[in-house]
Amino acid sequence: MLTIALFAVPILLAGVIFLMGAQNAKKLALGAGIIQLILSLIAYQQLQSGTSTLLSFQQIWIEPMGMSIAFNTDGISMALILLAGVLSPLIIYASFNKEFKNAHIFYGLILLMIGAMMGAFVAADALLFYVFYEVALIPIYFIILMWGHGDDKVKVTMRFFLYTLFGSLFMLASLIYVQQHTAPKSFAFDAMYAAGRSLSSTEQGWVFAGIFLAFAVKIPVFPFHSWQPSTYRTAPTIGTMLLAGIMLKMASYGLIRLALPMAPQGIADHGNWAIVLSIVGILYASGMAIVQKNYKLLIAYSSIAHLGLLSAGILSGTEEGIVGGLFEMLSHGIIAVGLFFVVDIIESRLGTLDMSKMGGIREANPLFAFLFFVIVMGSVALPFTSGFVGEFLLLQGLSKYGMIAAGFAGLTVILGAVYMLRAFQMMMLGSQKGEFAPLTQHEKTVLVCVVLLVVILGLYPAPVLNPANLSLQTLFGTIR
Amino acid sequence: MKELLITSLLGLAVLGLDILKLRKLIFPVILLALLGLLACVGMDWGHNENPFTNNMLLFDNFALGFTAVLTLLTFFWFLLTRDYFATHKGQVDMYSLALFSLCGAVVLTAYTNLVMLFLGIEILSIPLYVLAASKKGDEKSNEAGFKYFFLGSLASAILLFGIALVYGSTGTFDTNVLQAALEDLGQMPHQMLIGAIMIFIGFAFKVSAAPFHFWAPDVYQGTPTPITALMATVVKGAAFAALLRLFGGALLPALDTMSGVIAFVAVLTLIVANTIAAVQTNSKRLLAYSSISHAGFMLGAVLTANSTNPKVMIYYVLAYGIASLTSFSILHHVSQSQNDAEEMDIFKGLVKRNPIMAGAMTLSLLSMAGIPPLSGFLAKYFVITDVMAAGHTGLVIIMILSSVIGVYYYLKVIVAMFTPLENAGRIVVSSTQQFVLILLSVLMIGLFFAAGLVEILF
Amino acid sequence: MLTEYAFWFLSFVAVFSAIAVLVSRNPVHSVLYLVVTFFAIAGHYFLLNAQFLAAVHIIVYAGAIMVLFLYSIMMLNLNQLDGERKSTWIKSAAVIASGSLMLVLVAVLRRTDEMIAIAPPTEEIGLVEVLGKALYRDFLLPFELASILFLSAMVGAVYLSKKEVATH
Amino acid sequence: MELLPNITVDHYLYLSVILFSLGVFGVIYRRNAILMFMSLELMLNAVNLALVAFSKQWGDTDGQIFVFFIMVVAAAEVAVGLAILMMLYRNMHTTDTDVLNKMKG
Amino acid sequence: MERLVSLIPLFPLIGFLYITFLGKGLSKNMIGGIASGAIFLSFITSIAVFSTQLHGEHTTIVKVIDWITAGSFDVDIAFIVDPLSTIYLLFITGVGFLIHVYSVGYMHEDEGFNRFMGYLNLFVFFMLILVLGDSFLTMFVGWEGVGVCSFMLIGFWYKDMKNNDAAKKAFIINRIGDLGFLLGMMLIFGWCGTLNYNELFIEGSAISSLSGEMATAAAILLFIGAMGKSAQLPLHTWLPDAMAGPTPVSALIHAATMVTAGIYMVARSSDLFAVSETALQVVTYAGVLTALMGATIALTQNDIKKVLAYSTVSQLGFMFAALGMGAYSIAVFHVITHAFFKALLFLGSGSVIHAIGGEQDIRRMGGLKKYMPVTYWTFLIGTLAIAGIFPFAGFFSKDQILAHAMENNLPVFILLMFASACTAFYMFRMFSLTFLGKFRGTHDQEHHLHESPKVMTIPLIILAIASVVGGFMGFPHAIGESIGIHHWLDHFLEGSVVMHASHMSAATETILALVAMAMAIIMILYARNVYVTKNTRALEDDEIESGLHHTLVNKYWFDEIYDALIRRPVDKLSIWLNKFIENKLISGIVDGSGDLTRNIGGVLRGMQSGQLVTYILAMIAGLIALLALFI
Repeated sequence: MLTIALFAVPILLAGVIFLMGAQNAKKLALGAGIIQLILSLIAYQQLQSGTSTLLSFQQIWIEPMGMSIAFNTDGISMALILLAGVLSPLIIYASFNKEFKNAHIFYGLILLMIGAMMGAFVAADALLFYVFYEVALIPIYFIILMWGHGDDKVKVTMRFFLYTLFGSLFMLASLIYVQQHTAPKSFAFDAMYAAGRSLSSTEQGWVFAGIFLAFAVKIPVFPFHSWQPSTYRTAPTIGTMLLAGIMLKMASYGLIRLALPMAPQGIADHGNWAIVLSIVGILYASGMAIVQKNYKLLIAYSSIAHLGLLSAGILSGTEEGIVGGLFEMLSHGIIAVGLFFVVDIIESRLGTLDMSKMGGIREANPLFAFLFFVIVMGSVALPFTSGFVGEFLLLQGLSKYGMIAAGFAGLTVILGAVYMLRAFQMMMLGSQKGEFAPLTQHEKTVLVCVVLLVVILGLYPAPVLNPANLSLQTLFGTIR
Repeated sequence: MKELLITSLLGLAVLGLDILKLRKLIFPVILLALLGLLACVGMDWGHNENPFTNNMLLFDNFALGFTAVLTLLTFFWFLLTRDYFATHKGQVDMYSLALFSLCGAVVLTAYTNLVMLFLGIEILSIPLYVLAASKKGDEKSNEAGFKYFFLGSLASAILLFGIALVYGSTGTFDTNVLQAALEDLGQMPHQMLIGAIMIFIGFAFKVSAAPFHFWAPDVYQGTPTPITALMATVVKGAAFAALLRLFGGALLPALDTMSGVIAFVAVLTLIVANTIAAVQTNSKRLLAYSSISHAGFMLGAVLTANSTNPKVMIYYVLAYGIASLTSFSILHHVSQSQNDAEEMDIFKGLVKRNPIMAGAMTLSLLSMAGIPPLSGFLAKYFVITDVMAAGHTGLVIIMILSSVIGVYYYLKVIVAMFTPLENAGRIVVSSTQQFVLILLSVLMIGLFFAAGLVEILF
Repeated sequence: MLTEYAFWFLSFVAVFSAIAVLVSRNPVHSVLYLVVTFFAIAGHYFLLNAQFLAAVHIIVYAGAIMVLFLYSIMMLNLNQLDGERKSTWIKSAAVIASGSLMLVLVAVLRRTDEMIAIAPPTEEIGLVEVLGKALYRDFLLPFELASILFLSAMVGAVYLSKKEVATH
Repeated sequence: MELLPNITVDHYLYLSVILFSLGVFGVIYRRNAILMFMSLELMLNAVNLALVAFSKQWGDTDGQIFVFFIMVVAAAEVAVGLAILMMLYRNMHTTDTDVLNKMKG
Repeated sequence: MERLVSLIPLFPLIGFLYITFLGKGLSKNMIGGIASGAIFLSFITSIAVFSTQLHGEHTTIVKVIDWITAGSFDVDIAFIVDPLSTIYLLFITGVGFLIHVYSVGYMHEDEGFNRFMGYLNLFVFFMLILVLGDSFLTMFVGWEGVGVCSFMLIGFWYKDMKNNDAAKKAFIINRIGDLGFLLGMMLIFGWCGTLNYNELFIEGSAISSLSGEMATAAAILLFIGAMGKSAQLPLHTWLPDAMAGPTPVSALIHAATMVTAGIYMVARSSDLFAVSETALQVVTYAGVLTALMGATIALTQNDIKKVLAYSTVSQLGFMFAALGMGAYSIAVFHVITHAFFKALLFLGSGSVIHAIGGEQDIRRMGGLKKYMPVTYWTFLIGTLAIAGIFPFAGFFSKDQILAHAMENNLPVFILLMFASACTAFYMFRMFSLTFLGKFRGTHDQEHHLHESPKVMTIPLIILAIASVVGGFMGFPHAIGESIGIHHWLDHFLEGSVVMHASHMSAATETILALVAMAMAIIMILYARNVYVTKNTRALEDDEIESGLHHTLVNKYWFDEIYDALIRRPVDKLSIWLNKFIENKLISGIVDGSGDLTRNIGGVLRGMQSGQLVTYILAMIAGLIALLALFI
């Protein structure tokens, strides 16, 4: 039941906010976010205590079609639940410096999206996962469409929606294909895993191709990324945070949940192209990030680079890679929120994101520069920041797949430093160019939270890693 | 049998009430009778009886299921078009024609004899030819009526030729006898196959599958929007029910031979409808092409009629019907508020002008686009599952691609609705209308979760 | 022997007058040729022992429908056709389409060799009595339904033909 | 199988095909709505002829009954069709179908 | 007792946190006191820990927290206490403390004083983690940590973009090395299943499952890491630029401690390197070439700190050459003595710069002897130590490297001798130009010349003393035998690193020492002759004519070559990719598919002509087509 509450509560609260009107929408939404956090923590506590009756739920939906309503929370979901639980209130709070028109709709949509994403994380049924995966797309589409900026926002949102939908339909096709080999018909993960593995290697390869196409678009992996920079640029920053922080993690989570256990042989025999694409993506996106002048675009491309590593590490199929992937999702989510919040802060003060027009902010606002610096360091995977734990494990996992692959992927260590430091330098250092208003209390809170999370998770990742390890043992147990 | 009686007598009753100057009673009587019809369906459920019909009709679950769905759609159609017909001079004629048409639809769901099939199609169509042309002073409506009538008759002729060939190779019109004869024979006579193809083409016209779809955009556009809503839902649903009943039953052997042809027609339909819809600027035509594209999907369900029962089709007709009714009726109101313009721009600012309409429209478009958690998603999902099981991979891929294109043009309308517009007046509709729209929206979501019901019933 | 000649004669008349219907410049001529065609077809019905049907055919088609056509032509003042000038591509398309349709139909129907066991042919089927029994017993339901069809056609035709009256 | 001496059902079928194709020709070739109607009637008659022949072949009355219904429907169709045509003529003052292109694309 | 070891990094961490978050209202002296005090406490604790090791305690592992667990991968944050780490602890905290104290004086007037002291503490924290970590991964934590501190301190005066560029360059080049380190670690973990020193080298010998080429690969990858951090060819270019930071930073990070992390790493994994001859060769030659290159460039540099920087590069090369020849303990010995005298020299130069108002060009100095006696004398000691004059510390360590080289690899020996000769020359060139002769700066500067305050000079004096006596750790037989300690460090480190065998007789050793020292003295005298007696002027930049001189002044054009070979191609490629692949090809395909759909739609739409006849034709055509399929 608790599992149900994880996604049902935000959806219900979204309804409440829709009905309450714009008056107190902000505060209500924050309250909902905090409830979400508390629920996530309770779920975590439940998982740790081992009394998992609250954590799974099973109800037949359409039996002959093998569709059921099944939810389960395990260590793998937990990483993502924590991510969403922590980031939800943070992201909502991060939006407090702005007034949005029709605030109740805005925040309602956000909660709706959070609920859908939570649903995807706890689904124990492949079709249900797909449903939540798609549902999450709708609110963010409207958020970007209605509160985004830029002349081409209609075109950009359209491309975003169509592209991701295009990919996910192929995933649906793959899922249906696998489901047809279950007996009795079932979309439950376990049945799907068994059915997937009973397929021949070539079939598995195709199943994987379909699923990967969906996730490659959403993660995004080169060359399926072209929707992403423009979408990030167009979206209101809070939307970008939701996208980069939580939503796109559904795809990498799906890679672990669906692709790996369902088509292990296919990935091993015919999945090399996916790893190659992921790695090429790291280098390519880094190159793109190096030449960007707009800070937000730079962050967008840097995201692609990091997520390329994420995808490659997970696809290596090693435990280090997968656990690292899970942790990196958490870490990248938090860091992305931090980096995009910086966008918001700067944009609200300078009115531009062109880095060549910035500079000297550190002199004007040392605290801001310091906090930003820690987040940047998290992004370049400095040890004792969360970024390091994830990226190291990913590389470690990838190295078991192949040292050459790890070598190329590892170039992100260098290139990441190149573009992130360049950005930091252009924006923060040098002599002061103009006024830069001090951080408001609210901005300070958000940034400090992000920084604390980055550092604490970097120092002590065990609470996330341990349950993930345990569940992964079980998952791999069923696979082998 | 009760179902057929109710619908036909209801048509007469409407005319009678008019003569008796009891106009005020007409609307409630229709609604009550339709509800009664639904109740009858409930009573007859599972009985499989055909008394008094001399093997002409069989109200089995297939027939009752489709009858219920079509009746339900008609019920909502009456509610949604109340405002339009309330001021219409030919209200009574229109209502009785629509009910006669429903009568034909009921026949089409239950026929067990090709004579009934033919009569059903004509009873379904002839009132609609009139309804399409019912805006007498409007050249577009005239043109629509004429095109619909003429091409419909042509299709009927082809259908008839097909029936003649089928009769020629077996000597019977009774589908049960036909089926038994085919089973005895163990193979399909060639002449009968040709007949089957021509019958299929007759249906392909009715359901507007390419390349027999050309009438649809023009007719949908020219016809008064409330009538279009009826055409796109009840008529199409009935035609598919009839097609499925024939090709999933008596002509099942032909289906195996023809599956390539049907898949090809489905692919062509999907490509034509979606690509043209992608370049439409007229919202009514856009919905027409969208309707054609759904025919492509439903053909997929026909294709696999041998491996499944009608629940996929029933669910599709219901899900698509609800969404389509909603969107056409909203289009009608929006268009009416802007001097009957039909360009996409009329939807601008709808979210401010009437949020309930905007919400219902968004849901219905998304449902038609196949986005979960709306019933349209499951409908498409069921079809794709079956088509894939039948091994038509190419069709699956085209279906996926066309879904994507579909989302593109549905989103164009949605974008328009959410584009702010200066000085836009509110669109006021009666609270009943609003209530029905909300009800339909709830159904769109509810049917997604209650899809199991369809399973339980069949 | 006689019937064979009759078949060929009637067929020739039917096809010839049908062509005449299609190519006549004057619509009235077309109507008249069509009547001829119908008579030829009625003749076929006689040959095929469908005497009652032949009679009905003449009454309905030649008597009712064609009169209706003629009446329309008169009313619409179409007795000489203005500008029935089809572009050549339509002309050739018509020829090609109908020609190939005919060829294809003939081609596909040539293979109708395997026939299902034949019931002994009776001469009785065309008689009024037999037909009447079938129509009012076996086909009672469709017969009744036909009335619905007529009713709807009537309502529709009346509605469409009604002049819009300003006062209501 | 011979329906008449030396005349098989195929003869009638081919005759029916020819008449049907001629109807198709007329439908395409003529652009006056009334003449197109007439071509359509020709097609229906072709079907009728085939049905009657089949009826004779099978010794079954059902085929003739079907023809009867086709006539019924044809009559109804003509009634509605001509009503629509009249209305069209009232509005457009022509029965030329080439002018019917208000809607396209 | 070993439990205390956790406190050692804790003090500087607390210092850093306190200064950063609570230090706002405190006076500068107070901040200085806290920062220095934290390091001093670490130093005291280190001595305590050291003494346990001195009394023969075994290697001890002290676990702090669980860190990363994933599948079979399991690494904790834990500290290792063994001779190698304790000896490093001692000089890091010791020298670190002195430099902290010095900084209080040096940075007193700077507005970023608090920040500076905080960073320094943080740096020491990470350096201690680096040294104390019980696994490669923990070392990597410190490794990266010091890198960031180095970045922050090089770019300490962030308003000047040149400093920031230098900082960025340092960080990025270090990152190149770090990638090697990472990959090396991964290779080791992949084959051995662990990254703990204890399991790899000390108690277990998991490293032995890494054989042949894999061992070579792992060793070389690790060494790439060391190259980055310790500024070895070809990753050395950042270190001279790093002089943009405040002088105490140069002393602490870029001379005494951080840059020797590479030596620590190689020494730590001596068991691995010992397996692979090829890897050792690579290390040797990288070291020798670096030593030569650094020494030759230093000959022509005119920035006092740049000279010292290249000198550092060169000395690090000496150390690596020693490592490559298997003399791990000697390398560590040189690290320690180098820490003393190089820190001394940097601090001395800082004192000079401080006095002369920020001027760093030795062509604008001269005759400072009379203004700054303490600095002069201590600087002289440092110079003599680095030049390898008996009995200063540098003499012993450098001499042992040379001796070992002579024993093992004659070409290397000759090259190192040459580098050593250069060292003596450039150091005295600088010394002479700075302290001797007449002052060449402006009057204004001359007017303000003054000796530095006590807080700066006292560390100088202490370091000078250490530079004098530091050699005791590695007295050779010839000297040591008489006083009872010879090769003390070798014996002490025996448990931690692989030992080299020396077969050299005491006599040969003595002769070698004498030759080397004689050469050094000759070079010193020659330098004195050129720059004091003859009073030759160092050439201004635009007066340079000879090609060789040009090459040296421009540091063998390394920066330019890298620019042309790596940076610009990467930039160009990225711009090209952005322009054509990203914005044309990929977007083109994505948007193109949409356009294609619409184009198809447009064409098909044309068929929907509105004409009834086309519709009929289409229907008939469809009919014909479907029927034709079944002929």
